[in-house]
Amino acid sequence: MVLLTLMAAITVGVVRLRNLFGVVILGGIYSFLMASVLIVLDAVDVAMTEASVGAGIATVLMLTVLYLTKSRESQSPHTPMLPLFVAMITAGVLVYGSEGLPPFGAADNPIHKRVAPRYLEKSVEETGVPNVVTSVLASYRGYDTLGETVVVFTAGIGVLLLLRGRRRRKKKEKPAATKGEAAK
Amino acid sequence: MTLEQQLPALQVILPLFGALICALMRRGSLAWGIALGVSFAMPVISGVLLAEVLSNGPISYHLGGWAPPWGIEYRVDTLGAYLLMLISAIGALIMPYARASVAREISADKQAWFYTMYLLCLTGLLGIAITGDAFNIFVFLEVSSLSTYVLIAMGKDRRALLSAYQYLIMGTIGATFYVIGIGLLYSVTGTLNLVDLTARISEIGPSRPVLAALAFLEVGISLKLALFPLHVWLPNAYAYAPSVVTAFLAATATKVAVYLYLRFLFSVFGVSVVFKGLPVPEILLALSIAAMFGASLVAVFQDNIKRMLAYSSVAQIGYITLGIGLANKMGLTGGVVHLINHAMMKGALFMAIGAVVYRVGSARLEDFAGIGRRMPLTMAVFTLGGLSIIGTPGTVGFVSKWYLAVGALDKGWWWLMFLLVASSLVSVVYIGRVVEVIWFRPLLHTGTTVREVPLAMLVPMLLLATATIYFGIDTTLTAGIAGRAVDMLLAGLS
Amino acid sequence: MKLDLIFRITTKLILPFILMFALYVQFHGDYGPGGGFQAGVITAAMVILYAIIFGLPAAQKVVPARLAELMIPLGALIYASVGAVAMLLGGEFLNYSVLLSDGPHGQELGILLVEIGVLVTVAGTMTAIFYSFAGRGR
Amino acid sequence: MAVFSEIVSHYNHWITIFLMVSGLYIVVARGNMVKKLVGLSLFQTSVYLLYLSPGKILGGTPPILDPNFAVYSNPLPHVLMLTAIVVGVATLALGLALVVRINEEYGTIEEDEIFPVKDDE
Repeated sequence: MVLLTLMAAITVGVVRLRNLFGVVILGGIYSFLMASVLIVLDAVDVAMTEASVGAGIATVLMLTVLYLTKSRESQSPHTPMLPLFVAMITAGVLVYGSEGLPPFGAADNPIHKRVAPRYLEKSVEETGVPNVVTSVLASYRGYDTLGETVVVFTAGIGVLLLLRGRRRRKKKEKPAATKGEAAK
Repeated sequence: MTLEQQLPALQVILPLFGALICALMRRGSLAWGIALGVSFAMPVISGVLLAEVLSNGPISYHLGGWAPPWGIEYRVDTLGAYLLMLISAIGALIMPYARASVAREISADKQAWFYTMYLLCLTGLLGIAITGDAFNIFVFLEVSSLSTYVLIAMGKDRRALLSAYQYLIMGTIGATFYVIGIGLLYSVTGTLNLVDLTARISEIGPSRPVLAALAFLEVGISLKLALFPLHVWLPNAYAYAPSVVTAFLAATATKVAVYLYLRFLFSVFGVSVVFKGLPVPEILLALSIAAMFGASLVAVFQDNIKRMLAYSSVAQIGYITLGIGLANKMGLTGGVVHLINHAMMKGALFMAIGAVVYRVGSARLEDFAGIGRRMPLTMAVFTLGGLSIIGTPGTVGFVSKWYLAVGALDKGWWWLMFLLVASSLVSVVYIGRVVEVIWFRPLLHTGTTVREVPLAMLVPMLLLATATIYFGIDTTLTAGIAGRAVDMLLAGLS
Repeated sequence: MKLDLIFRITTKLILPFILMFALYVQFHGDYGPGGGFQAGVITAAMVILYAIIFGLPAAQKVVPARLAELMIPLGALIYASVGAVAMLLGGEFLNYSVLLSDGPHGQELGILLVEIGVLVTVAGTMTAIFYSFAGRGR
Repeated sequence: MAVFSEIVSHYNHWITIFLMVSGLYIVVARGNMVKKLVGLSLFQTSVYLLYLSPGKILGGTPPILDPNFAVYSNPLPHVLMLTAIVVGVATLALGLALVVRINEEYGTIEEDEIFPVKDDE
């Protein structure tokens, strides 16, 4: 609960802060807090991934991009009426929907009754893997994971495709200068 | 298992392998060869699947050998097979056309990866149409979306980057809304398989989480669908993307979103939940009519023809959602048949524009002056496609509008029929403006380079144009299958 | 400068441990938390750390950009090929049970192979993405 | 215990909703492209809580089978969210690449400064 409150506080910080550098760092802290919450929720695999991706890779990439661009956000001249309206509607629907959700933590919620028991009961017998998350990930829903790998592949090739081109010729002319500078 | 039983998996796996191998290629022409081979294999597979489904009912394929709802299921039914056929046919027609156009618009060192992205997009779209698992839809939605962002950003104009960014933001919001909707459904039902979900939701009935999930899914998919007023990303994206990409996306991407819409509204939530007691049809009708008029009127004032056609697409999507909103046999058939009809005519139109861009290097109206004299066949294709957009009898556009009009009359809504005619009149204005310029203005570009495009580009266009006429007269194939798909969708309403 | 030296030596000391940790996460994923994706990210993080401390050219000498680019499709190809082999052996796509005569062992083998595929793609992608951002210069 | 879990369940939902909505708000309201992407990942991250909170069983352990434990939390949401994280970071990387290119072409990453720029072919 403390963690959740801290996360909410950080979100407020992200909304208010105009220094993008600070925003990105707050984002990293947010990810770590999220990872801790996830451990409390028993999702250790997800927590590990969130810590390494959200607080690690994503933050590094963001900082690199800020280095390439600029680190202050300018004051927006719009009044935020429309966005507020959109946000309020979304919140309304969510509150409306979440009222009818099953209670937190009870073992007899439908979510635990329908599909999941089979994984927990049969994982070792059918796949020989005691970490059920791994067996579901790689075998029962292995096709989703293939899709996920393809998403990563798409993003990888996509980024390379976008950041290639005109600059590359420049790099060839004086490779040492551009590369060295960026690595600082 | 026999080869025939493996076909549902092959439908998606083949383009995926194609994409992976293309990524290892250095030379664009080699990658194009692979893409061409894969694209030609696709309609064969989906043709067999369609025939199978029509004669023997839905096909189910258990990925990884795990039975649903534990594993992921591929499920091909009439609607799905119909859509697979549409996507793969368009894909096969575009590939021969792509080579010359891509060579002109994309620099040589990027071509191999361009085809990788194209095949990934194809994989994603086919994957959405075939899968029977709600979360798997999200994964493939992202495969197709991410590759689409990259494809759009490949456009020459620097505004292509901006439109890709805009689409990325909107598309991701849409996808996240979709995930939220699925999450809500999952927490009350405990399953992700679409068939299983359908059964569970009809047990639970319209409880609050289910209704909230419906709202999230609908808004999320509407973003992808470019349903008015969530269409703002579409005109820019289509206008600045490379010509091949525009033609492919215009013909397929929004159609897949419509498919999802149909799937969730009619199958998963069930007609009884959605169309009885909720204002869903009213909202859809109002938005559709707004799209038909609003977007058409904006189209009239565009000087970039690609952009004009993009606005026209938003209007045409309005016709499709109008059919969904009518939710009776004739209206819905009109909407579903318009999926394929619109794909044919927009494909032909954007390919014709791409051909002009290939020769002239611009899609601005003034550059089209008198071009009909130099590129008579291409412009004939454009004119035919335009006539079809207007809904001239004898073209596919007429067929769709006929069904929609009858659907409106079945409900006793005379005014809606008048609105249909009136919106067609608006499209007469914007199509007419271009047709006047290309045939009756004096030639602007007098250089000798402006002539008919290579045969490989011309033939696919002519085929599509012929199809718009053929299926405008003989509707047994398109409307017949659409009718059967609609029977399946409406099964719960009576 | 002195701080710099400390950084460099610490990094050198720490790198083998990061690699070992990545491998542990990769292969211990069956019994504890972890798997191909996490291990891939950790491996990429190692390269990124090296690049930050020693400079991009030095990192690219150890892990050439071309290698990273090659790894991107390679991993996914491994994954999809496992599925295709299962198909050739008469099972459904990605049905690992047909890989070996004994079903559960086939599953274990399949899971091992696809996790390696995930590792290769993820490590390659993250490294390549970092290279192309960092190599962009101002 | 009942009262406690009641509070927890609501608190969970409220925070999730708050995070989600503020993420969405940042995306829609802010003109800075990097900040929009930060907002987008906040928005995506908050979805994890939506999936994982219902998956938790009070008194359960992580779903790694062991003869010493009997009650495990639901593994399926974990798998789904792993996929979602991957998709999120992939989208983020692509978005950042676009931002870098836009910055090079236009010299700014503020939407308000870009949209007035008219460039007709």
